[in-house]
Amino acid sequence: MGCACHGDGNGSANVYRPYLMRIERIIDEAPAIKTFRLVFVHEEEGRSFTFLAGQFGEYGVFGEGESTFCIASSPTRKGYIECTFRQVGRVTTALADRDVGDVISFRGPYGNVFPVEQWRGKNLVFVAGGIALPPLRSVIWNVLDLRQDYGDITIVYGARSVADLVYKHELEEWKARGDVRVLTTVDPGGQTPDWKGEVGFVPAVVEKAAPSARDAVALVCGPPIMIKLTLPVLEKLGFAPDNIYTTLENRMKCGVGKCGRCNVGPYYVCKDGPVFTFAQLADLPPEY
Amino acid sequence: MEALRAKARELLESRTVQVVVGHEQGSVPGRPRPVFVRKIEDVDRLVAGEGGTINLAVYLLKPEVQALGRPALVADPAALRTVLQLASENQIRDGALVALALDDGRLTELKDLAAIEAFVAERPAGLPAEDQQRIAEIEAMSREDRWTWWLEQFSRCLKCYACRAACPMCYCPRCVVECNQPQWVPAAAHPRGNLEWHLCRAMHLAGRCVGCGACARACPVGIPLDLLTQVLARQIEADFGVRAGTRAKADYVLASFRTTDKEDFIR
Amino acid sequence: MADARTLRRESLARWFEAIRAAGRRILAPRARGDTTAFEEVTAPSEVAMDCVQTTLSPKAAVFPRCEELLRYERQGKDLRVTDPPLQPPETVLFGVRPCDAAAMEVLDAVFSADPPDRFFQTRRARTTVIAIACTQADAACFCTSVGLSPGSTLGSDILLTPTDGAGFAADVLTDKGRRIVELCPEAFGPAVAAQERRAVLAQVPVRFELKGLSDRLAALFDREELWVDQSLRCLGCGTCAFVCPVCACFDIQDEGTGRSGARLRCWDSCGFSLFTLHASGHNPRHLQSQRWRQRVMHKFSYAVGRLGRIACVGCGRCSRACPADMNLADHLQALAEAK
Amino acid sequence: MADGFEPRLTAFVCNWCTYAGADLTGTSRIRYAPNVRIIRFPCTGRIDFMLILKAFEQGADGVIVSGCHPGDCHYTAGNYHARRRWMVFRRLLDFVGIDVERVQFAWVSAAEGAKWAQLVNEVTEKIRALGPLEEFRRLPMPGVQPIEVM
Repeated sequence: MGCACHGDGNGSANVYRPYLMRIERIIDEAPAIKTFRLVFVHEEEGRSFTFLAGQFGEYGVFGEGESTFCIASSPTRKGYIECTFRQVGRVTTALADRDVGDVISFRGPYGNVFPVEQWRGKNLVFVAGGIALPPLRSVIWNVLDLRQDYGDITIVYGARSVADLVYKHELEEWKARGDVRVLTTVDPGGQTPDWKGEVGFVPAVVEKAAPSARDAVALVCGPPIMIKLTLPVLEKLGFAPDNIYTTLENRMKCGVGKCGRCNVGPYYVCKDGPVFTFAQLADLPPEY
Repeated sequence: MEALRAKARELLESRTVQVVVGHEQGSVPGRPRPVFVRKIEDVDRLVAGEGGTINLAVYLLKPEVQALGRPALVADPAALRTVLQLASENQIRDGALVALALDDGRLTELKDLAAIEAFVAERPAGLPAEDQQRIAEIEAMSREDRWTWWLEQFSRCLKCYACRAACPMCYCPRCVVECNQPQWVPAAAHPRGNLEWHLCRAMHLAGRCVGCGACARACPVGIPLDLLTQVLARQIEADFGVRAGTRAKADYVLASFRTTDKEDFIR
Repeated sequence: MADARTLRRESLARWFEAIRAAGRRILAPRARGDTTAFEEVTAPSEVAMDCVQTTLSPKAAVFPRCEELLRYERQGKDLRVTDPPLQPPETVLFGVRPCDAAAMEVLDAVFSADPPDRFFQTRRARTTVIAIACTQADAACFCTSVGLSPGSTLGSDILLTPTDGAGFAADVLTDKGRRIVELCPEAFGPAVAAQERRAVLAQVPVRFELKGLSDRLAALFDREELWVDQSLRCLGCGTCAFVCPVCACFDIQDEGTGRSGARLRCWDSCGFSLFTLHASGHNPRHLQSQRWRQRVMHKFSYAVGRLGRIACVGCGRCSRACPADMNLADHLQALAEAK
Repeated sequence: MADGFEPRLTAFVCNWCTYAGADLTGTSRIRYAPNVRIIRFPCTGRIDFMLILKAFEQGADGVIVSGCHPGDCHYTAGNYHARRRWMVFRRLLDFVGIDVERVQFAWVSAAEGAKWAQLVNEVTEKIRALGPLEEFRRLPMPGVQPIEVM
């Protein structure tokens, strides 16, 4: 984080000092869910800022606090970062009140990454539920921007109802491409008359899609119940636990492995995670 | 002590209760600590409660203790007053517990709230002389000195909330200090945040505090918190003729009124 | 490297004056009612020399209960964020017990790990630890069970060991310590024979077997009834974490108006339910027994992997201050021996 | 007190009586001290005691809390509850050494425009005599005074 307003000469930089980010674009994804596109107020910070898919940050409104979301944009897209959040608490309510042009605070990038580099040449299966698509979306655009380096890509994404689907336009964009297999679904009863996608829970749609596990990696993010029911399906298809990745959602404050909040078993999710394989999660206490 | 252990054994054997909440020998001699006796052979761990710092009634609303089943509560007069106040706030149903009143060595089994009410009525709990003395000393100070004195006390507060944890009347599932929309009471432990926390706590206990003193005994930095609630308890009794923990059926004093309430400061 | 000397008790006052004259504040155990805490003192007479252990630990000198991480100010559309003035005074912590001195090392490991925490490091660099070996201990002490002792030097810049003659054997252990000694060299004399010191140190019985404890605890993780039983009387306050010299968990809270304010760091405790409560209402540790298990596992099992040592120095403060007498040594002994 | 000190007052008033009374003061062209900032509540029963502390914290030197006379409450009993709350809270403020003269409780009906003006004027002069609420100002305020508590 090298820039004038970060280190002030006497010793190490203030790790709690955020970047100032201006909101360039706001998209209302779904009821109470928004996506911000953020650009650096200080350009030189933007130029030297780098991150990788899977990393997260602490987004804040001064006077209200900070909140933890992943960086939802792909590292291949320069000059901005995006985040998607649901308005549930004090900070997200304050964020949701912001307008284009307002300045918010951002600390990051924190945490480890999806090993996208090592997956070159492999087939990728993305399974997401509800508002858990953002962490995977960062990986999806990352691989789609380098499409030729990767094998088959399957995306299974579901939400409670059509209105709850996030990144609706991008889902259409992905479907329109010939080189990606996209199955979107809504829970039974969540469909609208002109809904052309699947109807059913995500685990069932994954079973129906039955992506081959040969030389493939799966990424699964969603509510605990969806994960609990999707894992057996993937394992039946031949995916080994150390080949199924996810990101953990823990309450966080510092994001730099000091405040103790995200300590689960031997790991600090903000430093050793949030990306874990299900093999790693197996020996973690069920405290996330 | 034998009477208590015998009664506990009898209640457990007859399955009248599933757990006896009492005191056992602690790691520091003369300071017994809470114990939850469920097995007959553990009955002999029960000792008298003198020197204990905890009001055992605080465990009546703790989920893990409620999960153990119907309790017998070894109770000193303060704990009995707490049971009545909790009952008057609909937190305890009649018959939800058996009270084993221990008062200077004598054991009395109180099977229902009416029995507890009668027992408490025979032991009117005046403010201990030592507390009256401390309150008098503070009230004798000038206003500025009182402010300086209390602010020095509050500035030592760590916001560890031991006062809230030890108080049987502080049973809100989510306390006001844990709500942040709005952040009504500052979370930080600076003097202003501590002042507002302790004033808010005292007001939320007005007319509800039974004067067991557990909050002051639990405070690691020794702030005399019980004085705040006791001053209000005395004022409420003088103004509204109501004292907490005396009846199982009573209105919350700040949610009821008399058209004839007298005051001398409203223009 | 330690250079051994003696320090006569009556020259303490002169040493204090020299330290204060050099612009350093002295924090030492000071009695206040029946609690003791590290507060500024001007002379040795104000120091509660005979207290076994202070109620509050000296960690506040390097990790205050509340401090500003940054300030913000809004004029119209633009926003100015500044670092708060971080000018902690040079501080001498006098009368620290060896367990608290060792605790400083654990705090170092947490806060100086990458990325280093500038606030802690600035204060730590300006803090000199002068420990006094323990000649008496009480039932709550268990430093010998965690690899320390009433006379250990870990984390101290100077260790004073009371000798039966009216003075101390002074081991000057670091340059920092030497600089403080040199402020008043005439207060010190030549070294005294080593064996004379050991006789004076307190006897602290070992309460549980440390070797293999962290694996043992990991194996007991799923024994729900064990953890529930142990924590039935725990009320869920933050006293144990706030009096602990090693607990470094903190909360970040913003305070102020839309126009100006600060982002504050405040002490926090894994004993509170809010510690892990998600905005969605999900709480991975919603029961007090789970939080008690986290406190034990974090300090005695997880910390071994992260910091290379357990995150407890056996000072016994949590047991002394706990309203419900949750005695950590008793509980660990029970866990170490659990079938 | 310090010359040129203009006390800042906050008034928590109930909508049905005192707010209407203050409105009547205006429509009757009665001038009164402009030091008061009026905040409207549905009823005095809704005025939380913490609001008074928050007012002091945000820079008020004095607080006026006023509503319907007992018996006139639009919600029948709001002011009766408020009266008990004020009696207890005032005792607490006094015990911890906050100057209760800086908090003035009153009943002002919708017809008492003159009483409202007189009330505000008198309280303003009383607070001017008492001076600014230094005690609260010195408490650490984030971003204003350094907050470092050992």
